Amino acid sequence: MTSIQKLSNAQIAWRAAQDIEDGSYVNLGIGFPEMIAKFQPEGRDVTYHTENGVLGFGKAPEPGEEDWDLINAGKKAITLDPGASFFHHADSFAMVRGGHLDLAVLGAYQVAQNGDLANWRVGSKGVPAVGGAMDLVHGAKRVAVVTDHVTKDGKPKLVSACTFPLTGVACVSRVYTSLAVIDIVDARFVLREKLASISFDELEALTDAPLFVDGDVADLCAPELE
Amino acid sequence: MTSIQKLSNAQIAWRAAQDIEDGSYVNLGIGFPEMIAKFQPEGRDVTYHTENGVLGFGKAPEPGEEDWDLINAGKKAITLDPGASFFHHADSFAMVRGGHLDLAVLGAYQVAQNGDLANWRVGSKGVPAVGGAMDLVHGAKRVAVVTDHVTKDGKPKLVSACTFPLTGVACVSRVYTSLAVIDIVDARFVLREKLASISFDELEALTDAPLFVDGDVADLCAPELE
Amino acid sequence: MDKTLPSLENAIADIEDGATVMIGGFGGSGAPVELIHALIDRFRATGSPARLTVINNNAGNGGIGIAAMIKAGMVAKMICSFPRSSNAEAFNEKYLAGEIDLELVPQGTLAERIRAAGAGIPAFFTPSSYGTDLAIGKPTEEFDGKMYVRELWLKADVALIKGETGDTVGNLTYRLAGRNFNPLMAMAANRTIAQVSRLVSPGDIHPEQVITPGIFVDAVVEVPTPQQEEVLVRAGVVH
Amino acid sequence: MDKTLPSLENAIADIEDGATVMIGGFGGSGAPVELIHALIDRFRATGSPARLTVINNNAGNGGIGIAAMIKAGMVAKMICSFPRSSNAEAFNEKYLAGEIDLELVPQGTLAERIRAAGAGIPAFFTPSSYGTDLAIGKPTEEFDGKMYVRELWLKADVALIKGETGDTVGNLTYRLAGRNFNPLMAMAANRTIAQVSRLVSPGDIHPEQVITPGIFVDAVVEVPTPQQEEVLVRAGVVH
Repeated sequence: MTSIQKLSNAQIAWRAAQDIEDGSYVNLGIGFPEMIAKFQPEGRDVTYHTENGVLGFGKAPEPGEEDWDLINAGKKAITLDPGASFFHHADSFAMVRGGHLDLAVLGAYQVAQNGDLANWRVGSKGVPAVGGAMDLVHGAKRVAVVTDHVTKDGKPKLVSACTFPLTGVACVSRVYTSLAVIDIVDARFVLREKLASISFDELEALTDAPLFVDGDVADLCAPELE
Repeated sequence: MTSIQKLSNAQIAWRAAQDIEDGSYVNLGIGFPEMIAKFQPEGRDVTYHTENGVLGFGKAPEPGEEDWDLINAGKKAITLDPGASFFHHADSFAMVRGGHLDLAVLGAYQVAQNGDLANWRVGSKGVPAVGGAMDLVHGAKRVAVVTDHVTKDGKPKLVSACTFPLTGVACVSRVYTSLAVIDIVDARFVLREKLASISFDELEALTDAPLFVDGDVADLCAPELE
Repeated sequence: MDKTLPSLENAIADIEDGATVMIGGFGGSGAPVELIHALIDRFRATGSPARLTVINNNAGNGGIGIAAMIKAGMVAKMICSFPRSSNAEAFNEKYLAGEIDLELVPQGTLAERIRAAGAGIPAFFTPSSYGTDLAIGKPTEEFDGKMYVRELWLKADVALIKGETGDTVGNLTYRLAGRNFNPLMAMAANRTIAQVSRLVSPGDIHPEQVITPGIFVDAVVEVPTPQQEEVLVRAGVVH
Repeated sequence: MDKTLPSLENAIADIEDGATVMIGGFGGSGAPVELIHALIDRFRATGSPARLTVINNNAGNGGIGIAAMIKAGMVAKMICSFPRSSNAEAFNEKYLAGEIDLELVPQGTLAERIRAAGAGIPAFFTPSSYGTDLAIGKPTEEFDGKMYVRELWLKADVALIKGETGDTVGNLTYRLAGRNFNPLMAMAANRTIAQVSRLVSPGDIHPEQVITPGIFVDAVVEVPTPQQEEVLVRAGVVH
């Protein structure tokens, strides 16, 4: 790994993928989180769930091979792995709310130190759309977030309290950012890993809430990815 | 039809069967009500539902031909008609509570003039068992009862208020008895048909609540049945 | 009990002004495009049915299906979870102009409210939306140390759904992920109208493989080679 | 993610004293007889698991299955809708002697409470039992002019279920009316153990024909020629 200023989205997704456990059932949110599946480590058997009623889907089909009745929640064409199943929307969200998923990974506009998540709208303008996000933050055994550490104009996305409309209350347990891996424990941000190239003070300056340390802080590493 | 003192159970079932409409979905309670299917009039297309997850079952199999994985709620072996389907218990009771059945016919210990039904236990002794009765009395578009008009020791089963534990409140709309056909309208027993051999006063004396007449009272007729 | 109808026009003829209409599908998969277009054609010819409330996960895409209904001006309100799509201009324009109402419902809550209506369950508690703007005004309660929001059933006058194989008594199967909301909506509407790609006789669908039992379906119309909504959108088709 | 286990003994080995155990089946159809008997054998050999709460529609019949569990003295409480059968002496004797507890639940409410547990719904309203002895102490409320009773979810530590075909990742189908409570219990227990009559590879069950998706199943044991409970009862078999 070369010295970098911050991780790319692909690198954040790669890092999140390293924590997906063998044998787990996982839902990856629409957009950025979907990228995590590409980096699933070799030898791990992971079953992916999508809200629109598919369990056990695989890679995207080759261009031209799409069957548009076979899509994921992001309306992207998918393929099936052996052992896949179809079910209706109520059964699909029974899986979500009923505690049957091991992990859900979502994107974020803001994550608060108590685990509150804001990821569905940034204000009261425009057309609101929520999809399955408010369901996914409840029920999955672990809810993680992948996000840039700051907004495009440099404002912290890890905050003391969310200012954008909430998706869920005290629901996030781990955040993978472009600079760090941070757990949420007892309503505090606990730093687990950070890029070697950034100091603790620099990181905290980019975070709108105190960072705590509990044990070792490892170097956040990810391979070069195109 | 010869003059008789009272209808047999088979004749009560026959009378109830005459009112089952073409194209209807029907649940017949365990025991006596199940007999109604035998008398379904020719040319009517009726689909029978049973609580344990079968729609569209037909006659009992020949003795020796039973498959004990294919039973009705009374644990009797059944066969399937073309167009039958299987589903789990929650879907089965969705059909019941959700207003999808046109008719449910149940037995009774007592029916009150306001439509209250008591049919699951006669006191607090012994082993109680409720099954699906408390669900069936809700949701079906019409709930009817088949019953002898009086108990074995001559006490009225159509009462001003039930003394046995209730199965449901104000749920019965028609009662087929061994002596009469009685509707429940605005919390009153309204006589529709009675055996020609019994007078109105005699019938009312065997009923523990006033009988009302609203329009014609027809003769209750049923063929001789063995 | 033959529930087949001879034509799409026939199937949608009784839908009234002001009706609440559930429409199956998730994005383009499982969307009953032909039933929707028959409804639009009737509206264009007669002015009815107007002022509809439409329940779907989305709010239309491109120039066909629900988007075309909205563009035609026959939709007063959408109840959905995600009124955004690749080409959601039809809804966006009406919404931003204040010409269409929106009830936004989390996707799992939308599914469960529809299922509850079909199952005779008037209300239930869900953790989804607790503490958010979408729970404002709704009762909340704690169970086993966690907070939940009470939601009500969601019924409709009519459901338009798309099955793959259907028999004449209304038993249905679905194609791939085209299942989604279709079986739930079939349970929740006073009148459920299914278009099926293949019409068969009772008994031709194995009883263990029926997904929607016929009791939930009122009318079946065969549409042998149905259009796929996503394919139409990508081709830029406008109805 | 191979969920198959080599033996029935192995599958039921971790069930603890005092556990709540859901057991699939309705009467004799769909009852996982071999799993139940393996559990009884373990109890006879080791004294565990004892003091179980068992959830089933019934309370055993004859001298096998749940009736044999009760007779063996390993059941402290039954939660069921209909503890009566042709030969329900095992339960009746213990109940009338005050040696076993009974929670009687209307059949549809039992099914819905189990489904609610699997679906993350802590409470819901049903019309069933309103105004009866079985609603005493439960909150009631009016919706759209009709009265309803609030019921709570019903969870379990373990579910023992019977599938027809199962693959190694836990996808299941069921035989005829043997489906009944089995798919619901699979959703509602911390650990779901399925005996299947035919074990196949992932992909051998068509994805559209899976009834219980593997996510709900933790362990699969093949029992190639399972006994049918009703047949055993009629033959007077005693375990």
